[in-house]
Amino acid sequence: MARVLLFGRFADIAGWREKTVDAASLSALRAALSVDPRLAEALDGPSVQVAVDKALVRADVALTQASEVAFLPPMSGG
Amino acid sequence: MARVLLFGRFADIAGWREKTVDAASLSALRAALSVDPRLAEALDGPSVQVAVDKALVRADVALTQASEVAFLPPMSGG
Amino acid sequence: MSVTLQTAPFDPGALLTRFSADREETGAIASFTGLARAEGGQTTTLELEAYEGFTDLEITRAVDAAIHRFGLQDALVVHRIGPIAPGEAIVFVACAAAHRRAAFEACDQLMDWLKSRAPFWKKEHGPDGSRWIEPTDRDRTDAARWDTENEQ
Amino acid sequence: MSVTLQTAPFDPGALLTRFSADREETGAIASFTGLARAEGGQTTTLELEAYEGFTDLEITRAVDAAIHRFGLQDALVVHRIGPIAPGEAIVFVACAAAHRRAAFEACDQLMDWLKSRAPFWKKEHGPDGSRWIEPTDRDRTDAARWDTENEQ
Repeated sequence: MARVLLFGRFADIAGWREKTVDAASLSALRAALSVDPRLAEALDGPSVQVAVDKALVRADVALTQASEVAFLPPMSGG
Repeated sequence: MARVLLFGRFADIAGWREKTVDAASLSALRAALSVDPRLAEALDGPSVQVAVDKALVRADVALTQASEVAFLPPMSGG
Repeated sequence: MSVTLQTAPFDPGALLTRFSADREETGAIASFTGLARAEGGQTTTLELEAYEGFTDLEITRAVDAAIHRFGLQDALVVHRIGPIAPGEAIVFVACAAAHRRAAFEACDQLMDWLKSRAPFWKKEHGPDGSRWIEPTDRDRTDAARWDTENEQ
Repeated sequence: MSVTLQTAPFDPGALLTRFSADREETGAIASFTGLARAEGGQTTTLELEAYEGFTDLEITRAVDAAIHRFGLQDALVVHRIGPIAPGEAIVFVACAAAHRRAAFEACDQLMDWLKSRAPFWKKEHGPDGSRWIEPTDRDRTDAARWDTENEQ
Protein backbone atom coordinates (compact mmCIF):
# COMPACT_ATOMS: atom_id res chain seq x y z
CA MET A 1 0.00 0.00 0.00
CA ALA A 2 1.65 3.20 -1.18
CA ARG A 3 0.22 6.59 -2.03
CA VAL A 4 1.07 7.29 -5.67
CA LEU A 5 1.25 10.85 -7.06
CA LEU A 6 1.38 11.69 -10.78
CA PHE A 7 2.56 15.07 -12.03
CA GLY A 8 2.35 16.98 -15.28
CA ARG A 9 1.39 14.98 -18.36
CA PHE A 10 1.41 11.68 -16.41
CA ALA A 11 -1.82 12.78 -14.66
CA ASP A 12 -3.34 13.72 -18.04
CA ILE A 13 -2.45 10.31 -19.47
CA ALA A 14 -3.70 8.31 -16.47
CA GLY A 15 -6.80 10.39 -15.75
CA TRP A 16 -5.90 10.54 -12.06
CA ARG A 17 -3.41 12.47 -9.93
CA GLU A 18 -3.36 10.43 -6.73
CA LYS A 19 -4.19 6.82 -5.94
CA THR A 20 -3.43 4.21 -3.28
CA VAL A 21 -1.83 1.10 -4.76
CA ASP A 22 -0.99 -2.19 -3.04
CA ALA A 23 2.71 -2.85 -3.67
CA ALA A 24 5.64 -3.85 -1.44
CA SER A 25 8.32 -2.37 -3.68
CA LEU A 26 8.78 0.22 -6.42
CA SER A 27 9.12 -2.51 -9.05
CA ALA A 28 5.92 -4.16 -7.84
CA LEU A 29 4.21 -0.77 -8.00
CA ARG A 30 5.37 -0.24 -11.60
CA ALA A 31 4.00 -3.69 -12.47
CA ALA A 32 0.66 -2.85 -10.85
CA LEU A 33 0.47 0.44 -12.77
CA SER A 34 1.10 -1.36 -16.08
CA VAL A 35 -2.57 -2.30 -16.28
CA ASP A 36 -2.62 1.09 -18.07
CA PRO A 37 -0.13 0.49 -20.92
CA ARG A 38 -0.02 4.18 -22.01
CA LEU A 39 0.85 5.23 -18.47
CA ALA A 40 3.40 2.43 -18.09
CA GLU A 41 5.11 3.51 -21.32
CA ALA A 42 5.17 7.15 -20.21
CA LEU A 43 6.62 6.25 -16.80
CA ASP A 44 9.43 4.34 -18.55
CA GLY A 45 10.36 7.35 -20.72
CA PRO A 46 13.68 9.24 -20.68
CA SER A 47 14.32 11.90 -18.01
CA VAL A 48 11.53 10.55 -15.81
CA GLN A 49 12.37 10.81 -12.10
CA VAL A 50 10.84 8.95 -9.18
CA ALA A 51 10.70 10.29 -5.63
CA VAL A 52 9.91 8.10 -2.64
CA ASP A 53 8.99 10.11 0.43
CA LYS A 54 10.16 13.24 -1.42
CA ALA A 55 13.68 11.94 -2.11
CA LEU A 56 14.72 10.94 -5.63
CA VAL A 57 15.48 7.23 -6.04
CA ARG A 58 17.25 5.49 -8.90
CA ALA A 59 17.12 1.84 -7.80
CA ASP A 60 14.26 -0.38 -6.62
CA VAL A 61 13.19 0.31 -3.03
CA ALA A 62 10.83 -1.34 -0.57
CA LEU A 63 7.56 0.46 0.11
CA THR A 64 5.51 0.60 3.30
CA GLN A 65 1.90 1.60 3.83
CA ALA A 66 3.07 5.13 4.61
CA SER A 67 5.23 5.48 1.48
CA GLU A 68 4.55 8.32 -0.92
CA VAL A 69 5.73 7.61 -4.47
CA ALA A 70 5.82 10.49 -6.98
CA PHE A 71 6.39 10.05 -10.72
CA LEU A 72 7.92 13.22 -12.13
CA PRO A 73 7.96 13.87 -15.89
CA PRO A 74 10.81 15.95 -17.37
CA MET A 75 10.71 19.23 -15.48
CA SER A 76 9.43 22.32 -17.24
CA GLY A 77 11.25 24.79 -15.10
CA GLY A 78 9.47 27.77 -13.62
CA MET B 1 32.07 86.76 -20.75
CA ALA B 2 31.32 83.13 -20.09
CA ARG B 3 29.60 81.40 -17.22
CA VAL B 4 32.10 78.96 -15.68
CA LEU B 5 30.98 75.92 -13.65
CA LEU B 6 33.31 73.82 -11.51
CA PHE B 7 32.40 70.29 -10.39
CA GLY B 8 33.64 67.86 -7.78
CA ARG B 9 37.04 68.60 -6.25
CA PHE B 10 37.61 71.58 -8.60
CA ALA B 11 34.96 73.54 -6.64
CA ASP B 12 36.66 72.54 -3.36
CA ILE B 13 40.06 73.73 -4.66
CA ALA B 14 38.76 77.02 -6.07
CA GLY B 15 36.33 77.82 -3.26
CA TRP B 16 33.60 78.64 -5.81
CA ARG B 17 31.25 76.61 -8.00
CA GLU B 18 30.11 79.21 -10.52
CA LYS B 19 31.59 82.47 -11.76
CA THR B 20 31.33 84.80 -14.74
CA VAL B 21 34.69 85.31 -16.45
CA ASP B 22 35.58 87.68 -19.29
CA ALA B 23 37.18 85.55 -22.04
CA ALA B 24 36.67 85.28 -25.80
CA SER B 25 37.98 81.71 -26.08
CA LEU B 26 38.53 78.62 -23.96
CA SER B 27 42.31 79.21 -23.97
CA ALA B 28 41.78 82.82 -22.84
CA LEU B 29 39.48 81.53 -20.09
CA ARG B 30 42.11 79.04 -18.87
CA ALA B 31 44.65 81.89 -18.79
CA ALA B 32 42.25 84.03 -16.76
CA LEU B 33 41.64 81.18 -14.28
CA SER B 34 45.41 80.69 -13.78
CA VAL B 35 45.44 83.55 -11.26
CA ASP B 36 44.68 80.60 -8.95
CA PRO B 37 47.69 78.33 -9.60
CA ARG B 38 46.26 75.34 -7.63
CA LEU B 39 43.06 75.49 -9.71
CA ALA B 40 45.02 75.92 -12.96
CA GLU B 41 47.12 72.85 -12.14
CA ALA B 42 44.01 70.79 -11.31
CA LEU B 43 42.26 71.83 -14.53
CA ASP B 44 45.32 70.67 -16.51
CA GLY B 45 45.28 67.23 -14.89
CA PRO B 46 44.71 63.88 -16.65
CA SER B 47 41.16 62.75 -17.48
CA VAL B 48 39.78 66.27 -17.04
CA GLN B 49 36.98 67.02 -19.48
CA VAL B 50 35.61 70.36 -20.58
CA ALA B 51 32.04 70.93 -21.78
CA VAL B 52 30.99 74.08 -23.61
CA ASP B 53 27.23 74.52 -23.69
CA LYS B 54 26.90 70.95 -22.37
CA ALA B 55 28.92 69.34 -25.19
CA LEU B 56 32.43 67.98 -24.57
CA VAL B 57 35.17 69.85 -26.42
CA ARG B 58 38.77 68.79 -26.98
CA ALA B 59 40.18 71.77 -28.91
CA ASP B 60 40.11 75.50 -28.25
CA VAL B 61 36.75 77.13 -29.03
CA ALA B 62 35.43 80.68 -29.17
CA LEU B 63 33.17 81.76 -26.32
CA THR B 64 30.28 84.21 -26.36
CA GLN B 65 28.56 86.01 -23.51
CA ALA B 66 26.00 83.21 -23.38
CA SER B 67 28.58 80.38 -23.26
CA GLU B 68 28.52 77.96 -20.35
CA VAL B 69 31.88 76.30 -19.69
CA ALA B 70 32.02 73.34 -17.30
CA PHE B 71 35.25 71.81 -15.98
CA LEU B 72 34.65 68.16 -15.14
CA PRO B 73 37.11 66.22 -12.95
CA PRO B 74 37.51 62.46 -13.52
CA MET B 75 34.01 61.06 -13.11
CA SER B 76 33.18 59.06 -9.97
CA GLY B 77 30.37 57.08 -11.48
CA GLY B 78 27.04 56.77 -9.69
CA MET C 1 16.62 33.68 3.10
CA SER C 2 13.08 32.91 2.04
CA VAL C 3 11.45 30.62 -0.54
CA THR C 4 7.69 30.76 -1.13
CA LEU C 5 5.37 28.91 -3.49
CA GLN C 6 1.96 30.53 -3.72
CA THR C 7 -1.23 30.40 -5.79
CA ALA C 8 -2.15 34.05 -5.07
CA PRO C 9 -0.87 36.79 -7.42
CA PHE C 10 1.87 38.98 -5.97
CA ASP C 11 3.33 42.44 -6.63
CA PRO C 12 7.09 42.18 -7.30
CA GLY C 13 7.52 45.81 -6.22
CA ALA C 14 6.05 45.15 -2.78
CA LEU C 15 8.51 42.27 -2.39
CA LEU C 16 11.43 44.49 -3.42
CA THR C 17 10.34 47.23 -0.98
CA ARG C 18 10.44 44.78 1.93
CA PHE C 19 13.64 43.08 0.73
CA SER C 20 15.56 46.36 0.38
CA ALA C 21 14.49 47.90 3.72
CA ASP C 22 16.89 48.28 6.66
CA ARG C 23 20.09 47.28 4.86
CA GLU C 24 22.99 49.38 6.06
CA GLU C 25 25.75 47.22 4.56
CA THR C 26 24.11 45.96 1.37
CA GLY C 27 25.47 47.79 -1.63
CA ALA C 28 23.65 45.82 -4.31
CA ILE C 29 20.28 44.18 -4.85
CA ALA C 30 19.70 42.45 -8.18
CA SER C 31 16.18 41.30 -8.87
CA PHE C 32 14.40 39.41 -11.61
CA THR C 33 10.69 39.34 -12.31
CA GLY C 34 9.34 36.77 -14.75
CA LEU C 35 5.95 37.67 -16.24
CA ALA C 36 3.51 35.51 -18.19
CA ARG C 37 3.38 36.60 -21.85
CA ALA C 38 0.17 36.70 -23.87
CA GLU C 39 2.13 35.68 -27.02
CA GLY C 40 -0.27 37.77 -29.11
CA GLY C 41 -3.28 35.91 -27.72
CA GLN C 42 -1.76 32.43 -28.22
CA THR C 43 -1.48 31.93 -24.45
CA THR C 44 -4.59 32.66 -22.40
CA THR C 45 -3.42 30.96 -19.21
CA LEU C 46 -0.21 29.41 -17.96
CA GLU C 47 -0.64 26.64 -15.42
CA LEU C 48 2.19 25.66 -13.12
CA GLU C 49 2.27 22.51 -11.05
CA ALA C 50 4.68 21.92 -8.18
CA TYR C 51 5.21 19.01 -5.81
CA GLU C 52 4.79 20.71 -2.47
CA GLY C 53 7.35 19.62 0.09
CA PHE C 54 9.69 18.63 -2.75
CA THR C 55 9.78 21.59 -5.14
CA ASP C 56 10.20 24.14 -2.33
CA LEU C 57 12.96 22.03 -0.76
CA GLU C 58 14.85 21.78 -4.07
CA ILE C 59 14.57 25.57 -4.53
CA THR C 60 15.77 26.17 -0.98
CA ARG C 61 18.81 23.98 -1.69
CA ALA C 62 19.56 25.92 -4.88
CA VAL C 63 19.26 29.25 -3.06
CA ASP C 64 21.51 28.03 -0.24
CA ALA C 65 24.10 26.94 -2.79
CA ALA C 66 23.94 30.36 -4.51
CA ILE C 67 24.32 32.17 -1.19
CA HIS C 68 27.53 30.26 -0.50
CA ARG C 69 28.86 30.31 -4.05
CA PHE C 70 28.42 34.05 -4.59
CA GLY C 71 28.76 35.24 -0.98
CA LEU C 72 25.26 36.72 -0.79
CA GLN C 73 23.97 38.48 2.31
CA ASP C 74 20.39 37.41 1.58
CA ALA C 75 18.12 36.00 -1.12
CA LEU C 76 14.39 35.74 -1.77
CA VAL C 77 12.40 33.57 -4.18
CA VAL C 78 8.63 33.78 -4.63
CA HIS C 79 7.10 31.49 -7.27
CA ARG C 80 3.50 31.26 -8.41
CA ILE C 81 1.78 27.90 -8.87
CA GLY C 82 -1.63 27.18 -10.37
CA PRO C 83 -3.23 29.22 -13.18
CA ILE C 84 -1.47 32.47 -14.17
CA ALA C 85 -2.89 35.12 -16.52
CA PRO C 86 -0.79 37.08 -19.07
CA GLY C 87 0.93 40.07 -17.47
CA GLU C 88 1.00 38.45 -14.03
CA ALA C 89 4.28 37.73 -12.27
CA ILE C 90 5.35 34.06 -12.29
CA VAL C 91 8.55 34.39 -10.32
CA PHE C 92 10.48 36.99 -8.35
CA VAL C 93 14.11 36.51 -7.31
CA ALA C 94 16.12 39.07 -5.33
CA CYS C 95 19.77 38.75 -4.26
CA ALA C 96 21.53 41.09 -1.82
CA ALA C 97 25.31 41.45 -1.65
CA ALA C 98 27.95 43.98 -0.70
CA HIS C 99 28.86 44.53 -4.37
CA ARG C 100 26.96 44.34 -7.63
CA ARG C 101 28.86 41.58 -9.47
CA ALA C 102 27.88 38.94 -6.88
CA ALA C 103 24.26 40.11 -6.78
CA PHE C 104 23.88 40.04 -10.58
CA GLU C 105 25.59 36.69 -11.06
CA ALA C 106 23.65 34.97 -8.29
CA CYS C 107 20.32 36.27 -9.60
CA ASP C 108 21.20 35.24 -13.16
CA GLN C 109 22.35 31.77 -12.05
CA LEU C 110 19.28 31.19 -9.86
CA MET C 111 16.96 32.15 -12.73
CA ASP C 112 18.81 29.83 -15.15
CA TRP C 113 18.42 27.03 -12.61
CA LEU C 114 14.75 27.81 -11.96
CA LYS C 115 13.95 27.93 -15.70
CA SER C 116 15.60 24.64 -16.58
CA ARG C 117 16.03 22.43 -13.53
CA ALA C 118 13.44 23.40 -10.91
CA PRO C 119 10.72 20.77 -10.41
CA PHE C 120 7.75 22.49 -12.01
CA TRP C 121 5.43 21.25 -14.73
CA LYS C 122 4.02 23.93 -16.94
CA LYS C 123 1.05 23.87 -19.27
CA GLU C 124 0.09 26.58 -21.74
CA HIS C 125 -3.61 27.00 -22.41
CA GLY C 126 -4.58 28.88 -25.59
CA PRO C 127 -7.30 29.10 -28.23
CA ASP C 128 -5.79 26.03 -29.97
CA GLY C 129 -5.81 23.86 -26.85
CA SER C 130 -3.25 23.02 -24.17
CA ARG C 131 0.31 21.77 -24.24
CA TRP C 132 2.98 20.86 -21.72
CA ILE C 133 6.16 22.96 -21.91
CA GLU C 134 9.71 21.70 -21.49
CA PRO C 135 12.86 23.82 -21.09
CA THR C 136 14.23 25.15 -24.38
CA ASP C 137 17.72 24.24 -25.59
CA ARG C 138 18.65 27.81 -24.71
CA ASP C 139 17.42 27.29 -21.13
CA ARG C 140 19.61 24.19 -20.84
CA THR C 141 22.74 25.83 -22.23
CA ASP C 142 22.14 28.93 -20.08
CA ALA C 143 21.96 26.74 -16.99
CA ALA C 144 25.05 24.76 -18.02
CA ARG C 145 27.12 28.00 -17.98
CA TRP C 146 27.17 27.76 -14.20
CA ASP C 147 28.14 24.08 -13.89
CA THR C 148 31.52 23.47 -12.34
CA GLU C 149 33.54 20.33 -11.82
CA ASN C 150 32.68 20.45 -8.13
CA GLU C 151 28.97 20.30 -8.74
CA GLN C 152 26.56 17.86 -10.30
CA MET D 1 12.08 54.95 -21.44
CA SER D 2 12.68 57.26 -18.51
CA VAL D 3 15.75 58.79 -16.85
CA THR D 4 15.37 60.81 -13.64
CA LEU D 5 17.87 62.57 -11.39
CA GLN D 6 16.39 63.51 -8.05
CA THR D 7 17.42 64.75 -4.61
CA ALA D 8 14.44 63.14 -2.82
CA PRO D 9 14.77 59.57 -1.49
CA PHE D 10 12.83 56.95 -3.45
CA ASP D 11 11.46 53.44 -2.86
CA PRO D 12 12.85 51.01 -5.46
CA GLY D 13 9.87 48.71 -4.92
CA ALA D 14 7.37 51.44 -5.83
CA LEU D 15 9.34 52.03 -9.05
CA LEU D 16 9.31 48.29 -9.85
CA THR D 17 5.56 48.07 -9.20
CA ARG D 18 4.88 50.82 -11.76
CA PHE D 19 7.46 49.52 -14.24
CA SER D 20 6.06 45.96 -14.21
CA ALA D 21 2.37 46.90 -14.53
CA ASP D 22 0.35 46.32 -17.71
CA ARG D 23 2.96 44.29 -19.60
CA GLU D 24 1.30 41.54 -21.61
CA GLU D 25 4.34 40.71 -23.79
CA THR D 26 7.21 41.31 -21.38
CA GLY D 27 8.62 38.04 -20.13
CA ALA D 28 11.52 39.45 -18.15
CA ILE D 29 12.31 42.44 -15.96
CA ALA D 30 15.80 42.65 -14.48
CA SER D 31 16.36 45.35 -11.91
CA PHE D 32 19.25 46.64 -9.90
CA THR D 33 19.12 48.72 -6.73
CA GLY D 34 22.31 50.34 -5.47
CA LEU D 35 22.22 51.23 -1.77
CA ALA D 36 24.57 53.45 0.24
CA ARG D 37 26.63 51.35 2.66
CA ALA D 38 27.50 52.47 6.17
CA GLU D 39 30.91 50.72 5.91
CA GLY D 40 30.74 49.95 9.62
CA GLY D 41 30.26 53.64 10.46
CA GLN D 42 33.10 54.86 8.19
CA THR D 43 30.58 56.51 5.84
CA THR D 44 27.98 58.75 7.41
CA THR D 45 26.83 60.44 4.20
CA LEU D 46 27.46 59.98 0.50
CA GLU D 47 27.17 63.13 -1.58
CA LEU D 48 26.59 62.94 -5.31
CA GLU D 49 26.97 65.84 -7.68
CA ALA D 50 25.63 65.86 -11.23
CA TYR D 51 25.74 68.43 -14.02
CA GLU D 52 22.06 68.87 -14.75
CA GLY D 53 21.27 68.99 -18.44
CA PHE D 54 24.51 67.10 -19.15
CA THR D 55 24.50 64.11 -16.79
CA ASP D 56 20.87 63.23 -17.56
CA LEU D 57 21.51 63.56 -21.31
CA GLU D 58 24.55 61.25 -21.12
CA ILE D 59 22.52 58.67 -19.17
CA THR D 60 19.67 58.93 -21.67
CA ARG D 61 22.15 58.23 -24.49
CA ALA D 62 23.52 55.21 -22.64
CA VAL D 63 20.01 53.86 -22.02
CA ASP D 64 19.06 54.41 -25.67
CA ALA D 65 22.18 52.52 -26.75
CA ALA D 66 21.33 49.63 -24.38
CA ILE D 67 17.75 49.48 -25.68
CA HIS D 68 19.04 49.05 -29.23
CA ARG D 69 21.96 46.78 -28.38
CA PHE D 70 19.95 44.33 -26.27
CA GLY D 71 16.54 44.74 -27.93
CA LEU D 72 14.81 45.99 -24.79
CA GLN D 73 11.12 46.83 -24.71
CA ASP D 74 11.64 49.49 -22.03
CA ALA D 75 14.14 50.79 -19.48
CA LEU D 76 14.07 53.02 -16.42
CA VAL D 77 16.86 54.76 -14.52
CA VAL D 78 16.35 56.79 -11.34
CA HIS D 79 19.47 58.25 -9.72
CA ARG D 80 19.79 60.20 -6.50
CA ILE D 81 21.89 63.36 -6.30
CA GLY D 82 22.80 65.38 -3.22
CA PRO D 83 23.37 63.88 0.25
CA ILE D 84 22.45 60.19 0.72
CA ALA D 85 22.31 58.35 4.06
CA PRO D 86 23.44 54.72 4.58
CA GLY D 87 20.70 52.26 3.63
CA GLU D 88 19.10 54.66 1.15
CA ALA D 89 18.85 53.81 -2.53
CA ILE D 90 21.34 55.62 -4.79
CA VAL D 91 20.27 54.17 -8.10
CA PHE D 92 17.53 52.00 -9.56
CA VAL D 93 17.74 50.47 -13.03
CA ALA D 94 15.03 48.28 -14.58
CA CYS D 95 15.13 46.66 -18.02
CA ALA D 96 12.15 44.95 -19.70
CA ALA D 97 12.54 42.41 -22.51
CA ALA D 98 10.73 39.44 -24.01
CA HIS D 99 13.37 37.05 -22.59
CA ARG D 100 15.57 37.08 -19.53
CA ARG D 101 19.08 37.03 -21.10
CA ALA D 102 18.55 40.45 -22.76
CA ALA D 103 17.05 41.96 -19.60
CA PHE D 104 19.91 40.74 -17.37
CA GLU D 105 22.70 41.74 -19.75
CA ALA D 106 21.27 45.21 -20.39
CA CYS D 107 20.82 45.88 -16.66
CA ASP D 108 24.34 44.62 -15.92
CA GLN D 109 25.88 46.69 -18.74
CA LEU D 110 23.99 49.86 -17.74
CA MET D 111 25.12 49.50 -14.14
CA ASP D 112 28.76 48.98 -15.19
CA TRP D 113 28.49 52.12 -17.33
CA LEU D 114 26.81 54.13 -14.56
CA LYS D 115 29.43 53.07 -11.98
CA SER D 116 32.46 53.92 -14.09
CA ARG D 117 31.57 56.35 -16.87
CA ALA D 118 28.48 58.32 -15.87
CA PRO D 119 29.20 62.00 -15.12
CA PHE D 120 28.78 62.06 -11.35
CA TRP D 121 31.17 63.27 -8.69
CA LYS D 122 30.91 61.47 -5.42
CA LYS D 123 32.15 62.45 -1.97
CA GLU D 124 32.17 60.25 1.12
CA HIS D 125 31.69 61.99 4.44
CA GLY D 126 32.72 60.07 7.55
CA PRO D 127 34.08 60.55 11.06
CA ASP D 128 37.61 61.01 9.62
CA GLY D 129 36.58 63.72 7.14
CA SER D 130 35.55 63.76 3.50
CA ARG D 131 37.07 62.37 0.33
CA TRP D 132 36.24 62.31 -3.37
CA ILE D 133 35.70 58.85 -4.84
CA GLU D 134 36.85 57.63 -8.24
CA PRO D 135 35.85 54.39 -9.99
CA THR D 136 37.78 51.35 -8.80
CA ASP D 137 39.95 49.33 -11.19
CA ARG D 138 37.24 46.68 -10.93
CA ASP D 139 34.61 49.21 -12.05
CA ARG D 140 36.73 50.05 -15.10
CA THR D 141 37.38 46.45 -16.10
CA ASP D 142 33.70 45.57 -15.54
CA ALA D 143 32.68 48.39 -17.87
CA ALA D 144 35.29 47.39 -20.46
CA ARG D 145 33.65 43.94 -20.74
CA TRP D 146 30.93 45.57 -22.87
CA ASP D 147 33.17 47.56 -25.21
CA THR D 148 33.01 46.47 -28.83
CA GLU D 149 34.97 47.54 -31.87
CA ASN D 150 31.93 49.48 -33.07
CA GLU D 151 31.80 51.64 -29.99
CA GLN D 152 34.06 54.13 -28.29
